Amino acid sequence: MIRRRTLDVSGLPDIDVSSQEPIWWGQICLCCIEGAMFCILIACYFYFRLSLDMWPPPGTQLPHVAIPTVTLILAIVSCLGSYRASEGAKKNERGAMLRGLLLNLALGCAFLILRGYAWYTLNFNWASDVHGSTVWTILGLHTMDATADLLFTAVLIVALIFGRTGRSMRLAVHVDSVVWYFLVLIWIPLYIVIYWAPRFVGAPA
Amino acid sequence: MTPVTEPPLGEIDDEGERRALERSWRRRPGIAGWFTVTTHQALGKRYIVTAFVFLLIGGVEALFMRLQLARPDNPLIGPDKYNQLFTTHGTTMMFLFAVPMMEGMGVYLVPLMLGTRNVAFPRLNAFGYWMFLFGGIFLYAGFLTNTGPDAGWFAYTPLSGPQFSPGKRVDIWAQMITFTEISALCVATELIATILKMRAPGMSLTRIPMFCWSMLVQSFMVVFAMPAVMVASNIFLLLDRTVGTHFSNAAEGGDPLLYQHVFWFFGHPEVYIIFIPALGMVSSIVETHTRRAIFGYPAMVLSLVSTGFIGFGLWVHHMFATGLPQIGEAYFTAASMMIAVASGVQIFCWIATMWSGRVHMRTPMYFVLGFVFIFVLGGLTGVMLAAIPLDLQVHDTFFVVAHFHYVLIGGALFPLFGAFYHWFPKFTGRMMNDALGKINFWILFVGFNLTFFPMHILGLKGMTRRIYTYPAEMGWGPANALATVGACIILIGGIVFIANALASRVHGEIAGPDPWDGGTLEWAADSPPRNYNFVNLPVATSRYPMWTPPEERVVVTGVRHDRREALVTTLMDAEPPIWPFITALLLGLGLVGATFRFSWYYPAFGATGIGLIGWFWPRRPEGVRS
Amino acid sequence: MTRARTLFIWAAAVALNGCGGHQQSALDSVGPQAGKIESLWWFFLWLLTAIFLIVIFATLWALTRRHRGIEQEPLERIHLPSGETEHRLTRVVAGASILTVIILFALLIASVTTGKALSELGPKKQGITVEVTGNQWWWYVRYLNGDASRIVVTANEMHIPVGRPVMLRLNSNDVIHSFWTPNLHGKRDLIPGRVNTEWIEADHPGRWRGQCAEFCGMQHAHMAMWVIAEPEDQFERWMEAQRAPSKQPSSASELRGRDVFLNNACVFCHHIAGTPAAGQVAPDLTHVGSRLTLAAGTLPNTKGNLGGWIADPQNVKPGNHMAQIDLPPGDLEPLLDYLESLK
Amino acid sequence: MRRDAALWAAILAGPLVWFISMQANFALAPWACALQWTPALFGVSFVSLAITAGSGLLAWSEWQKLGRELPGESGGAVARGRAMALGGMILSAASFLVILAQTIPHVILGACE
Repeated sequence: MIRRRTLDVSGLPDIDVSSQEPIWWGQICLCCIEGAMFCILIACYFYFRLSLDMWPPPGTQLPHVAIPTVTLILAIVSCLGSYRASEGAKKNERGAMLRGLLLNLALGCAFLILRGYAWYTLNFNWASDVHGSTVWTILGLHTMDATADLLFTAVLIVALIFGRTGRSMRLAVHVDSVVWYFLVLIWIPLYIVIYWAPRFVGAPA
Repeated sequence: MTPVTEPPLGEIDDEGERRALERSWRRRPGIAGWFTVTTHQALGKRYIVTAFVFLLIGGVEALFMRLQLARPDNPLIGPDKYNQLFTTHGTTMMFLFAVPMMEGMGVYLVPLMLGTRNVAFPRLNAFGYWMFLFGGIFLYAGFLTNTGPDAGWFAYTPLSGPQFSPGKRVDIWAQMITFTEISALCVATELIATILKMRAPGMSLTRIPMFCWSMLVQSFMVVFAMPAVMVASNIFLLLDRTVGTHFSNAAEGGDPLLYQHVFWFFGHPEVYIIFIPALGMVSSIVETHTRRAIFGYPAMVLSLVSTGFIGFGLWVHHMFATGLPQIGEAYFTAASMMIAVASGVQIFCWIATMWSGRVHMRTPMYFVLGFVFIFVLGGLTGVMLAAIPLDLQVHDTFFVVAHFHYVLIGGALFPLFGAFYHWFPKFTGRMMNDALGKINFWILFVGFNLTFFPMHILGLKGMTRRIYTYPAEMGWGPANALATVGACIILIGGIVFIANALASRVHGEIAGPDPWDGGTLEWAADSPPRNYNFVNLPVATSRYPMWTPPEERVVVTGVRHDRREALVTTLMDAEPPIWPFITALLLGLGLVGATFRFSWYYPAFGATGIGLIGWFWPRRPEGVRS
Repeated sequence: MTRARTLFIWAAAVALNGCGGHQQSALDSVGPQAGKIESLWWFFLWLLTAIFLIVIFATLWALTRRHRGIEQEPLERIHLPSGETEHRLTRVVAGASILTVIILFALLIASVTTGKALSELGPKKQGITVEVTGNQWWWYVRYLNGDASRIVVTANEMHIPVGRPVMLRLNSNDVIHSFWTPNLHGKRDLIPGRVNTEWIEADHPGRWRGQCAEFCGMQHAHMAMWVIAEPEDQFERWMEAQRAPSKQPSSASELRGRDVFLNNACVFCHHIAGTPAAGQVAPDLTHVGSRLTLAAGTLPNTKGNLGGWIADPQNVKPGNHMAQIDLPPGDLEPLLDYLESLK
Repeated sequence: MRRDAALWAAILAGPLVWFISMQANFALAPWACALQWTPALFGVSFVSLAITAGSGLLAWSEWQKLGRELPGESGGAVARGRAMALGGMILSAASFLVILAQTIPHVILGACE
């Protein structure tokens, strides 16, 4: 036994489902990393565009706007699911978490399927020219991220169904929603770059 | 976390808590223990030792290059091997030595300095280490099978493109970058979360040690700089090479210059990523060995932060000869000169600290003084390089080789050696031999200047970089011979260091927790620290908790001992997990495969997903719906 | 300390004296461009050396125990000197920082002003335009002219008239190279898909060596070029000589050498004006005998070296793209005679 | 809350404005040459100088309100505010200096040199 001046912290909660958690900060860092990558790709898109006279290069159809716009709306609506899930996680309501995640997953999958269709109808590919390379890379990278996050959402749903509702589980649901907001948010400028930029800054100089 | 004004006196069952902590923080026995370690001291040490091995390998490569250049028309090493040597040397030193070494020091020291038990994400930490190790092995597997990269450590397109570098050499380089980037990003993420969220109670950001500030700034730089090299090496270069995109193909609208922009948007901050932690180490050494609080703490922090920002606005000074508009280039001259102010402020503050302190001239201080000498010289040649007209002459010559070795060896390696001598007692529990340390310093200092100072003049006299030989009539022979002699002296210095470290590890004087009477919290832990660092987490009552009188120090109670727990977060691993290793292995295999065939990315990501599910799957039902 | 310093000074002295000739040196400028850069260099060097010495002196001074006032003052509770000392140091550090800013602004202005002066040097006077194209690992040189028949093509060697600005149009056929003749000017990259320009000018006659400065692959080390500055009339004579088609063989051996050349793979890559050889991927050999060096500055242009180069190019310059041709024993000698005759 | 927002703005404005102005000028340089119109470059610089000066003043006024004292090393809201205000002032000043240095090329060089 030794006597020291002490600060007793046993009254603090184990886990706080909020932005106080390190894992939340970790996810923010992850979003910064991905965001920096997309920003660089956007900068590269315009760098290429400004160094060429024709954009998109001859023979390339402008990408259609209709379906991508629908997918964008779907993505934004799917954030509602994420939001309900994370609110449910904060309040520790299993049903709200499950319903929110399912909504997120369903709309997210619809988003990916429609995107896949729009992607399929492009008349250029990554090896056509530098416009194709850039657009396919942006699409590919974002799709990869979105797929990964939806897979994670699916795993969370399975875990919830199996009755895992501990505090770290709730934290995972909360953090999952943060990543999904980011992916939807970053998709807005990417959508504008891919589908609208060639219309506004794409006319032959 | 509000500061504690009058904490009550409490009874602490020291022995009981120690036993409980030993039990919950023990490592798994045997081989499994080796693959499942997630404590930051063990991983930090692994980073440091592995990076040191790569330093030795890179150094031997440098020695071979020096031997080849020792005399004109030397037939020792042909151009093919020489090109592989300098590319691998640069790549090793930047990606496999300097960055991982700094991160290893951060992983080891930051939780100790902050007064916590581990980093925020212990498994991510383990995963990062394995990725780094696999990346290094991958590069050297290539090098030893004569598939070492040979397009320079920055692999400019189109030389590194599919047309002019057929074969797998450049692919290995590009994918090796992916490994080390992932590793660096893992460490940066966990250090940011650790520093922002896991400080000891009472430790406001205005109280964290300078080294933690430097790691925080460095980590943010990693987060924003490393994605650029991912774009450059993994997207531009590797996709151009493997699936035929056209990012660098001028014929299809691509542009080889964009690769340079993106690469240097990473590449210049990279220099600061290496250099900023070294500044933190210098501050730690100076304040401890001058016996006074560092002078100008706010000024030093703000100059670190400024350096972190301005570091992103310098990249074009690597491209002054590419023919960009002069006015555009001049902005980068201006920024490159202004960043010198930030470094200047730090140097002035250290000198002021020494001036008003009680300097104890032990080995770490020798290395700090060597750092000041070499780094100031390198910084001033950096100012010369920032001037476009001067850069046009000396760019891509041995002048630049001299400059960046002065900056990187002077600015990072000397502080690092100082840091080894300073924290060796913490790492091992024993002191390093001080007399031998001073001899070690003088050998390295003389050898270094003998090697690199003549290169300034060689560059001005026309010797370009990356040439494997030169004709006798150029008259560069004597200075090159001198540089080679210097390189051999550096080798002797390295041997002295290793001998000192190995001997001191076994026979060195027992250090005790606080051999230097340091002020920061790492000296409160045992030497070497236990897996849980502190029996009772400390409370920071000032910037130098260890310099406050013992009766005023405060400790935390009420943290659970029966599982791995730290303040602010529950560390999630009940049992040390194997998943980080498995995930790294699967992802690593996938990435290696993807250098041969793009489709390997699909199973790579699939397997990684499975690994991550295993990693994050909640262990047991921790509670039911309320 | 003293021993180390003696060693250091000795090393610096050896380095200064033993660091090479003046035919490829940024510190022996022979043109206005390099001259301006050199002046800027000395300005930077002296100023920054002074700063370096002051910093080192201040550091060593801090270590000596001469400043007793501070030394005897006790360190307070958390190891801080008295407020007065801190105050004094703050003033010194702030002053030094402000001085640093001022010096750096001065250096910035000096640097940008020199840059402006450099860009104004070329265009004022009547100049000539030379196109330099980088190849792995040799230089293609073409003197542009409005009259296509008066264009001159050569390789790895450039003649320029003294006192007249020369505009270089720099381009590359494969990877990025960089053109650097330090006595005349700083370097400029040759980038595929773009044209960079640079003005050079020589003040007096002489020969200066230049070298590729951007790593360009296996034989980056052997990609040199000579710039030969001549008085105007001599330069014009050289141009006229270069415009002429190749010299006709004047002996039996040279005649046979020409046949050897034309009947072997040489013609796929090399061009000799006045013969059917019209290859475009390797140096033009119309006047190869008049050049100083072979294989882009690798060897002096002697008959022996030429023989060695043709017989086994991979030995002289490993990795280069010149095809090895196995000539019957009797063929090499006439071929060398012929090529050496192409003055 | 309002003070926090002001202090964060003061800290981040300088570096961000500097970075944006630098990229904008760098991207504008070829256009300024093609159109022979350098005022665009000056315009970007002056606006960014004004913003950084403003953020510096904002930090200074917050610092005034917090009692014009240097932040010590103690914790607490006031000390934190002082530290942030000091950071805002210094970072704004540093950004101002860098932007000022980057304006020098506009003065000396034409857009096409």
